Amino acid sequence: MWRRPFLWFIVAAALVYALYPYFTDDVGMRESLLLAAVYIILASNLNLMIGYAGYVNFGNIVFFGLGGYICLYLVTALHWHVIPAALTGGAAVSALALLFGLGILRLRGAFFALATIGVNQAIQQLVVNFEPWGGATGIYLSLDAYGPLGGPMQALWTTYLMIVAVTTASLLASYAIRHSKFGLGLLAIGQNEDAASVLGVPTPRYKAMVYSASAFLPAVAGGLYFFKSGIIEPSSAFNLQTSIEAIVMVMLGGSGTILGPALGAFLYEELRGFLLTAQSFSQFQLVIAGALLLLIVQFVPGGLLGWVHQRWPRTRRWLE
Amino acid sequence: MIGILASVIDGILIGAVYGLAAMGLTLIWGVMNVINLAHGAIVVVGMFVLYMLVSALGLPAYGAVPVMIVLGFVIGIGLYWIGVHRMIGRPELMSLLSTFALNMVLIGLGTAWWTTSPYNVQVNMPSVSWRGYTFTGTHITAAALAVVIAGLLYLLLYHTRIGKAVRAVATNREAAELCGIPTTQVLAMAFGLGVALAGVSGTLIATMFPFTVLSGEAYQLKSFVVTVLGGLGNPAGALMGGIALGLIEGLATPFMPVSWIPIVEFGLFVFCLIAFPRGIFSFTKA
Amino acid sequence: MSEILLQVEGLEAGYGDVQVLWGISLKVARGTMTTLLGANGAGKTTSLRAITGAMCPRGGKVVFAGEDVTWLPAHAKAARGLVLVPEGRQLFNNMSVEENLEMGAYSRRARQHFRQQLDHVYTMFPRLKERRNQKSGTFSGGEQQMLAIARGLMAMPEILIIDELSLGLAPVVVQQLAETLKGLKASGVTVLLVEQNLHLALALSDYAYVIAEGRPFLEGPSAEVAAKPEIRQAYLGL
Amino acid sequence: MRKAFYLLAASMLFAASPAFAQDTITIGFTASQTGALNNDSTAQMRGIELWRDDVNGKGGIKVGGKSYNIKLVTYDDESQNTRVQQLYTRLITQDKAQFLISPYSSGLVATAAIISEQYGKVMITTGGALEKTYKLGNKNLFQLYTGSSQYLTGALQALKEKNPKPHIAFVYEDDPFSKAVVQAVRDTAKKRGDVVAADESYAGSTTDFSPVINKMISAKADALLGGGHYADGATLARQLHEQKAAVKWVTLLVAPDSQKFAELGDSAIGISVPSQWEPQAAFKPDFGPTVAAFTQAFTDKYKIAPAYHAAGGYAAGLILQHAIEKAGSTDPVQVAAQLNAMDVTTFFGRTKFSNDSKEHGLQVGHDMVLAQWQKKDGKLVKEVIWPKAAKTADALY
Repeated sequence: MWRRPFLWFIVAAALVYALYPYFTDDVGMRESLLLAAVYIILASNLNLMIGYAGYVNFGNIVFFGLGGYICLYLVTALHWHVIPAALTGGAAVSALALLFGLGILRLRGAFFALATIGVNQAIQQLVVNFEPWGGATGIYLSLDAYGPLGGPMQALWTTYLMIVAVTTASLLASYAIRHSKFGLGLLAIGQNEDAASVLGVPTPRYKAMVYSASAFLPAVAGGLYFFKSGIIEPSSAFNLQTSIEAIVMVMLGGSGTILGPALGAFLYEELRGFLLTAQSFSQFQLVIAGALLLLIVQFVPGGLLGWVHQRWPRTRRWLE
Repeated sequence: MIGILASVIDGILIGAVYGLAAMGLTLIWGVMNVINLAHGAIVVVGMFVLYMLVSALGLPAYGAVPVMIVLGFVIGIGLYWIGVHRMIGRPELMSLLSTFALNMVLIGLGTAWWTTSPYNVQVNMPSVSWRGYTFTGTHITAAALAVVIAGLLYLLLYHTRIGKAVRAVATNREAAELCGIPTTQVLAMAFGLGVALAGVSGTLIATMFPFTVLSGEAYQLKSFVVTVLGGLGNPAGALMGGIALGLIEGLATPFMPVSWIPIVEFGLFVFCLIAFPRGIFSFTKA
Repeated sequence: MSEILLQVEGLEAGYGDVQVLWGISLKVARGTMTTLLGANGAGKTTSLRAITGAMCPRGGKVVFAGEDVTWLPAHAKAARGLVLVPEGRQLFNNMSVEENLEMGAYSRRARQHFRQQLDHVYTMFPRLKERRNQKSGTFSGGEQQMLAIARGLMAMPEILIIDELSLGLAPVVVQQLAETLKGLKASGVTVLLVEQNLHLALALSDYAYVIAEGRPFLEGPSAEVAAKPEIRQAYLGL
Repeated sequence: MRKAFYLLAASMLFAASPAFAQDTITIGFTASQTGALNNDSTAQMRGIELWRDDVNGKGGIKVGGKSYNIKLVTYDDESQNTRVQQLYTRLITQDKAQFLISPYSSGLVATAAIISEQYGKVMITTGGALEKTYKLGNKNLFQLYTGSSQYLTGALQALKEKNPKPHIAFVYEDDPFSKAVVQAVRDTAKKRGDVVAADESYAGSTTDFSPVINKMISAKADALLGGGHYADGATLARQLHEQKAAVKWVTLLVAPDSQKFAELGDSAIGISVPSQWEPQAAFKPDFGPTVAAFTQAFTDKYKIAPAYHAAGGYAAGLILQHAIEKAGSTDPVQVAAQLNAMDVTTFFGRTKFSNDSKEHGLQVGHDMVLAQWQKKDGKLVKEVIWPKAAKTADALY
């Protein structure tokens, strides 16, 4: 599969993304890119559910938050290194998702979407009452925790690079799944689940698998992100608003495409960042973002890439 | 023991208002298969309408209720044409996003206008005290009005021509159109009705509690829970679902820390979705 | 021939990228029963949907009672008396019989004659009167078809268009419905009928149109059409 | 026409050019212009802005014989810590903020502190009382407020004076700050053998407190200590009144301190609040405005009397100014050294930071008071009721 030019394009883009702030030494840029990278991870993995399998997961942020909690707990209480801690978080959340998935994936359409909200809220409240994880106070990282990465300053760079690596992995996973039998099965489920099932796609197993797969990288990213932030609280770890914004990003870029969600996440984050810091807009940033979304949904439902593909059908060959 | 009883009564009173809020959501959901994510924002509109009418114009608090019904209906029809009309018949995701965008715009405008500071409308109603426990007049009035409005909605849907048309459109839009029912207008009207209900529930909530521009989200989530308990598109179910939710809250409080209640609520929500996807109180719709 | 009530010229329609109708034309005279015949997938139902506004035609013209109604929405056509009894009955299943009938008479014109029309329909279908408070979802196929026709009649149709009258019904029930249609025609209602059952359709109707692959195939008085050998060809979709 | 446009653009460039910027000291912070913490955060921001106006009005800060104007750069953090780090990084790297003031509320302060520490920027924290933040190894963080463990100590003492055997209900928001405050006072109360009748935390978005209140009534609590921030505190106070809860003593965090609390009318009467500062305070400042002058200036500008968040905002600027002036430099290391050595009294009270490396920057000089809403000549006023030395009225019980 490495013969495909598109893959090299992803890797090259990731390298530029990772190295640009490093060589320009533009730390402000790095912070902004980091947040965008996190959203790309969220949107890209969410796209596996929404774009491929056709299941709207409103509570996708729960993976991110739980991953963050597990990682920070391992780092603070058991003094693990952040990398194994984040990976363990990812694996644990992924396994948990498989378990949950078998239950709530029996639901279809809007009912599934609502159930995911319920799961997110229930888990947030559980964590609020879970004292080993600091309850509502959350977990605070001591500055010593950055020691193994060469102190707080260096740790920021290291986590940035790690998050870009996870972003790249997300895009590659999107690509690999899209071009596998598994991915084909998912697309079939997205088109018509009953028909897919009749044609021999093992729908319950595939759905649980994709739910679990879409949990892994966001959970790892959650671990890295909250490690970098130095603090995790239930309200910011399980923020439903962010979860819904991730859906907006997927739609903005074009759900079901590989690059679309990433593009959407990047643009959305930069736009929100701009509106938030531009004095004349900050009052109306929410209104502008909302109006923009409304226009996209009403008039460009395929998202940016969907629109491009429709306009210039040949681009589909290169970008997928 | 008396404490538990007091909690239960409180739960039923507040539950009736939850039911009213959910009625707006479930009506829209049932009739046009749109989950209105702007529901919470509309509840907030109802709250601020009370604030403006009472604080700025000096109207009596409950005078805001009929005003809100009319205003909510008009706003709802406007929102239908702006954000919902093009989503009818499209995949659910699209209408979810569209109404979510409406939500962002409404919340954003509200934030720019009123900031996110809390507002407070003082409504003086005689309260009922009993063995040290007090049930405030605003709670009792709100619950009573919620039941009355639910009753009126029932009459409208089952005993008027236009209400029957709404049900007909909900059951089979194409057949309704072929019967000569202008279904687009009926959908717009149903949306207006749903918004009016959500708005009125906000008005009633604002007579009881202080509120901010962001208060809507909590009631939106509760409305989801109620809808799932009560079944889709069923106003009577919504009222019962609301009371059930209030009862659960009331009954659970004496036995566990209050911060555990949301876990019970949302756990129950997910369980009900999986176990009774049509709702516990749903009698209609195959 | 008496006054032309419904005239369709060069109607074109389709779904997405697929065009189904390629210029269907027909005329229905007032007081007659006309039938539209064709094989499965020939475009009969699509024709009816395009005529009544259940779907938007892409070209052509529909003139009803002297008025060009091509681009009117279905409910406006129904209000003018161009009424479709859709395939598969399409009743309001969780509403009672009487509520279904009330919905049939939704338009302002029909509403004024609601009581009188209700009596008329109940005399025609006493079975419906007996069960008027029952939900229509609990009915048998034949009863549902009765209700569907009754609901169509409540709209005070100038022309009643019936799609697949006999589909999925027992022969004895079909016979009853055929009698009903005869009665309707006798009482002066204009009918356009789409029917799988060739013999039934030709026996009931005055004039027949046959379409194949979305195009007109042949037409003529029903008795003549019944005698033509090509009719088999059209039915086999050759 | 086009020429005019170029001229305009050029002149705008000049206005923002470094030549101009050299005469200013840039101070950055985020405020919750939107979100749940808006009310308290706005007061804090107003305090800071008033300080800036005062300083610039008097010709700026004098550093080594040269005067610098103060330039504030601020962004909206939406009351959420998601963006705090991005915004503080931006303040440091793009807006070139030389000094930082914290956002409002402990959670956001902890998040911002990581950035200020990473870049070695001095950050004065105001509205970040949680002590945990200062025990993580920060070296450039300086806490203006008395720490969270002290918040309700005074209230407990004042209560015991009125009722030696109180049945206390702790009802508090489940945020880091409120939990830490209550945890500390609950431990004290338990040690002294007081009855804990109820112990309930609630989400900050809670609007319906009747379940909690019913529980308190069932548990026969006669005193309530707790609360959280403005929105929930005001709601709780109102419902306590409406449900005629038979508690004789109510101390809530934060909310009752705001002048807005008076809007609650009779519900406010008797509610007390631990306060970092009250306008009745009689401190003799070593420098800066007197209590009266500050109160007057604030009231003139914003048409509302200042409460402690506003005073805290102003004091944050004042303390920073003092340290910069004494250091004679804007170098963060030298300013930090001045802050470490500082022991001063301003209109805000005494300020001294801990130099213990385990809790560096923790406030150890400042004291809190307990204020209570009372009715005087038909008007609601906030009186200081504790400590006895500072009291302006007797406590209602």
